[in-house]
Amino acid sequence: MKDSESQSVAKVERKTRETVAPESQGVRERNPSRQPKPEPSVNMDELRELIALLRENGLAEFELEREGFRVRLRRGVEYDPMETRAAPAPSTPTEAPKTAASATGSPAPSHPGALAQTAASEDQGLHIIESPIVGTFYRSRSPNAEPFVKTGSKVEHDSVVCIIEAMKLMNEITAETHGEVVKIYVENGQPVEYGQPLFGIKK
Amino acid sequence: MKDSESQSVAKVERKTRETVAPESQGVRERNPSRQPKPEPSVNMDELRELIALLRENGLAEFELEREGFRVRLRRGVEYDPMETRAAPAPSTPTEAPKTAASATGSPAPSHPGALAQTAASEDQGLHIIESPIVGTFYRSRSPNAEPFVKTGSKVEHDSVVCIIEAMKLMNEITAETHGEVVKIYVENGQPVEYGQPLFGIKK
Amino acid sequence: MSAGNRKFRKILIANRGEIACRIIWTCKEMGIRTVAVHSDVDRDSLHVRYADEAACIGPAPSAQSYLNIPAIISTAEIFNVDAIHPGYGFLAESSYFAEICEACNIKFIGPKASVIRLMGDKVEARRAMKAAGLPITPGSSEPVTSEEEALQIAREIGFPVIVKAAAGGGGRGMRVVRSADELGAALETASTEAAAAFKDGSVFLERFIDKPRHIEIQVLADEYGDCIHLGERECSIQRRHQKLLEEAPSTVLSPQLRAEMGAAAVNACKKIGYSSAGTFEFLLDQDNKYYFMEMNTRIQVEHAVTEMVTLADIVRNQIRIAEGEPLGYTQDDLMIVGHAIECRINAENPETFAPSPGRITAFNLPGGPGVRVDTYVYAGYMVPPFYDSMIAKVITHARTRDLAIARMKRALEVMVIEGIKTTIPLHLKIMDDPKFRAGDISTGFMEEFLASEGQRNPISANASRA
Amino acid sequence: MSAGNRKFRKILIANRGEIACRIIWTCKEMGIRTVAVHSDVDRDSLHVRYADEAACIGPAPSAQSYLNIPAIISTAEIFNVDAIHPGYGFLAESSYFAEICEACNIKFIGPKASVIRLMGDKVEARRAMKAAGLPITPGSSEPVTSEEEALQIAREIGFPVIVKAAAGGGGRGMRVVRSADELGAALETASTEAAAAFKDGSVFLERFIDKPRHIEIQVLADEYGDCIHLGERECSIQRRHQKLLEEAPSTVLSPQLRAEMGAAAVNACKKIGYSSAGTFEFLLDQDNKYYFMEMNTRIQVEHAVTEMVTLADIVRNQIRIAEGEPLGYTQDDLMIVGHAIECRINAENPETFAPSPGRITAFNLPGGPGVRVDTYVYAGYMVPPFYDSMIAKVITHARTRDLAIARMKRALEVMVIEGIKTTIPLHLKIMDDPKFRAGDISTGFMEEFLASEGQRNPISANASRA
Repeated sequence: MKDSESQSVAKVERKTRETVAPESQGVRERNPSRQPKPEPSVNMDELRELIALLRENGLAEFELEREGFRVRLRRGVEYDPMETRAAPAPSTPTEAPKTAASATGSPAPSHPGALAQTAASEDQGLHIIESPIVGTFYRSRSPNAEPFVKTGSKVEHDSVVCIIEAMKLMNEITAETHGEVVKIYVENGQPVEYGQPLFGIKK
Repeated sequence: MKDSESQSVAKVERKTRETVAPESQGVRERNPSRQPKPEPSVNMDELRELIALLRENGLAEFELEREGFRVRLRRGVEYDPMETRAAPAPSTPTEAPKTAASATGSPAPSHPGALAQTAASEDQGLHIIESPIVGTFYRSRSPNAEPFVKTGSKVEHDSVVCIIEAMKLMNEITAETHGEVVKIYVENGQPVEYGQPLFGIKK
Repeated sequence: MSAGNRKFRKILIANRGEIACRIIWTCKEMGIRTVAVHSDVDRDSLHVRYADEAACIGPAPSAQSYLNIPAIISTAEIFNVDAIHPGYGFLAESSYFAEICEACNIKFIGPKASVIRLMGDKVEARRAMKAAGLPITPGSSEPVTSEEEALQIAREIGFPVIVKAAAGGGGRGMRVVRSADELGAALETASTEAAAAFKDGSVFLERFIDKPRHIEIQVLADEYGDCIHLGERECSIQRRHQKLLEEAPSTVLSPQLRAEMGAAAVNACKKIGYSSAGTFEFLLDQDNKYYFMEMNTRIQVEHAVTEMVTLADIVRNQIRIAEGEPLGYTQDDLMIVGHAIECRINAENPETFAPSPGRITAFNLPGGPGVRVDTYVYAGYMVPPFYDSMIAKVITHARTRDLAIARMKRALEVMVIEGIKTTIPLHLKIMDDPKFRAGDISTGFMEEFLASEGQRNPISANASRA
Repeated sequence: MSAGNRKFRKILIANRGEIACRIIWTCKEMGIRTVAVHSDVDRDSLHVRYADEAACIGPAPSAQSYLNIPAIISTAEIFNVDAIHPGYGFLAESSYFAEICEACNIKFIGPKASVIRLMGDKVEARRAMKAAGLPITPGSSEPVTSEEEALQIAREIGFPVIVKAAAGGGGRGMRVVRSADELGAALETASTEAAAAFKDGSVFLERFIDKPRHIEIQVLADEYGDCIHLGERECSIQRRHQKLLEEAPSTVLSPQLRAEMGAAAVNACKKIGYSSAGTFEFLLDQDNKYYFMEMNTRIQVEHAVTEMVTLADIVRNQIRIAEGEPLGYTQDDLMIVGHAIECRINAENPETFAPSPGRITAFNLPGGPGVRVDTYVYAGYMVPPFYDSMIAKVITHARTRDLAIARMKRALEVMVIEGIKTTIPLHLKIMDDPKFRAGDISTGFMEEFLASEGQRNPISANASRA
């Protein structure tokens, strides 16, 4: 593929945090209706009732299994500390091999083990546009062109905010919300991973 | 030594503790109401009852499994970080080799891994006389003699309350407090370990 | 590096779980940097921590992360890796993925794409292996097209026969047929299952061998036509065609039979131009006749038992071979010392086999002589519900099989995993089973074992009885 | 059981920590029930959980618990055990304790009390071993009684000499003397230190060997006069006479020298009526001449490296021998495969070596091929401040020393212990040290290593410089 395709522009489906994607957000997401699989045997009214029960009683989690049928509910409320904070993977004891710069000249970030730089806590309340794919982040259509957006730019749902290159495909990313760009988390030309915050939008 | 010394009486230094040893409660002592058995179907009323039980009893988590039916509840509020921080030794997954009676005919207690039977929580506030040594507990000076003390007996500092035999030495244990014997935790002739509660004294 | 000038500086591991950790461990020993890819629920996974670099490539479902070829290739290009190790499962036997790697000038650590494709089609593989001189079970060499054709073939090879999906694996699309009147219904269900599972409803027929052993031969082949075998693994302890426990060596293989089966596998490798590590799976009938079943063109879960008895590092050899190094061993270098057993510890209810994901609240591993544990979990880890339930492999090694069993038993007794259910209690029972201890096992072992345990196990019974 | 009718049903382990767990593991493999004793701070220790039965025998200080002979014997009698395994440290080399066990008809798993007593007195041991034909360093065969006598002896054997406590060990009561005018002061300090540490101020003189290697020979002897050796261990990496890291085999022992030292040790065992596992410690000078230093009449911390390269279970052999079984091996059965390294992981600051007790908040062990970890700690465990700081042993095994080093490095890199400080970073640095990698080591290695690390290490410097 390195040599095969010329640059083309594609549009990639993207999910933002506003419109919760039930499965894609993983364990740390907070949607209570995340897990139940709408199998024929599930009675939706019953489920609704279960959830109500959960909320009324301040339950965090509920699991039910029955002959191949299993329900598990977890309430979100707030960023659940037990999920990731309480027990992160133990950090490795030796930093040396991690911080050593790659000899390959790759654009690997200096703090590997996680490509993403996370949005700081002061950015809470902002709408975050996340990267829908792994790739390289570009703020403009070509090296000499103007950036699609800058801090202070107003964006609409269909405004292109950046391009993410993956396998030589240039994927236009649209805002899918409206508001003002107040944060840009990624440098031009930097690699980004799935779910990495790109822009902070103030509505 | 088994054959060497005749029985003699010695006095052993002893430490007592005013308050009940909380750590002696052990991992397995969780809540007795943990495993009720409702019907193998989802019955909302029953579920409601379960949850009420959970709340009333301050349970954090509840799990029930029975013939392909499984329920698990967890109360929200607090995830106890102490659960992992103050983790006791993990209990061994196989109970079989532990509960099997010893083939040796030894006087080993039926629940090995811990000789001591612990003082229940209702005994809090009592002064506990603990065993100062490992040995065999005797309530009287000889098989036919009267016990040194019974429930209801009044004791003074220098009252002998029992004998602990170790290596053929008969060690007299004195109360070293005064009050009324309200609990006797150990059966006559039973082995005891260091620190094991022997008597509960009400002052 | 002697040949090829292909020494790797950096490898991407397109996998997760224990095998991703396993590959990273060897890369570290070889001084090769590693790149982990992971789904967003796997951020706290140890393979992410152990790797020098890592990227989140998608959400939890495998199709959007660990099977997401564009995301993996993108990551490989961004991090400028020299090679990709696919582990097992996921993309390990995808000839398409191997082809894309080749097209992108990224070395796929495994055999050539064309060889993967050949061995991935069961009918084609049987044909090729028959041509290469391996004994195969009598049966149709082409997918059957009608019930009439099937009936004729079944009469030729003799009942009982087994109907198998051409694209299959894992027991799906398989039915044993004991008489002509069962055949029509079996063909239909097998084909339907195969179509649902593999998007290919083709099925073929084979003679059904009663109570066979599953014996497999591990091979190592370089890119210059050199090949050796590392002896066999006994993998008969299976439930629903999923291996639970493996051993090396097998109690029933004489040195002569080992040499014969090994030579047959090595010869077949040379015929098809195989390179990298690979496994030939055979059925061994009760007369010790062996029949080729299929070839796995990747590292296997159970490779560790072979490593224990040979002191070889199979992953290291995979990487060395992919670097273009010659094999460097001859068959005479093979030394098999003692006996090794592996138990797969799954996050499952040990009685119902229902998955048991969740948070591990207490975790303790066995140590001491002759014990190896490959795992990616730890105290506090949340076992996600999205992937394979295997969370650890416990391997014991000792001078004799009896000692290896005693060692496994004590290792499992002192192993602590709390917060989720695991198959440890099941393995403990197997260790005490008189038939297992006597080495009297076959692929029917677990069914009998579970029946005698008073377990209902309808799906397994269904799969192998009718 | 062939001989003695002494098969054990139940063993009490008079120890704690990893060695107590290690012994329980083997007992479980042998089908022997176990009784743990523990102090009251060790209630949550794994050896308590793993044992079939357990008793708290006293408060935290060792003198009142793990050294409390009446409490241990009481427990043994209450639980009706057949034998006591003392592990290492604590009562392992107490001839008094061995005698009491004998008097109580409880088998002490170790050599006879009289042999322990003989080898426990350094002057007596030297005399006995000299008589048994072992080369010893030139020196006084009796404690020196005056400075004049010491000076005369020193002139005979030639400076530099070393002053050593007769009852000593662990570097206390030791002084190197390079000239006559230093002798008086050295005698006085050494004697004072010895009196304080061992309640015995006797000291003797020996020729000081510059930059020797510490090489030890593992032996196994039964009660019928049969004895073999299991090759050597290289234990030169020490700080303040405490071993940090051990290997097997040594890079400098030729097969001839191994056979010669082994035969000398076996011969000495036979002369003194030794039974059980034991270790002969030698100094090896730069001309590969060896001198007997002392014998350890017990299992050693570093026994695991020998187990890795020989596939022997030394604890099992200790128990078998104590059961009255004949050895069952001849010297020809010895097979040394590959190379093994052990790193002792201590709960210590890796720079200052200050103890670092406390709660372990995260814990992860390395797995994969050729890695063994013996430990008694776990995530959530509180390392108590009362006992030895060693919390784990990491042992790696591979075909070559280079691979064993690479494997150790990656094992330590993926090993996670949080909440306390450990010596893992120190070992990682040693693994990268060019001299270590070249096998260019001596008992002076750590001093130079720490000096080049810019560490001040006054006590160690003091002990070996004068």
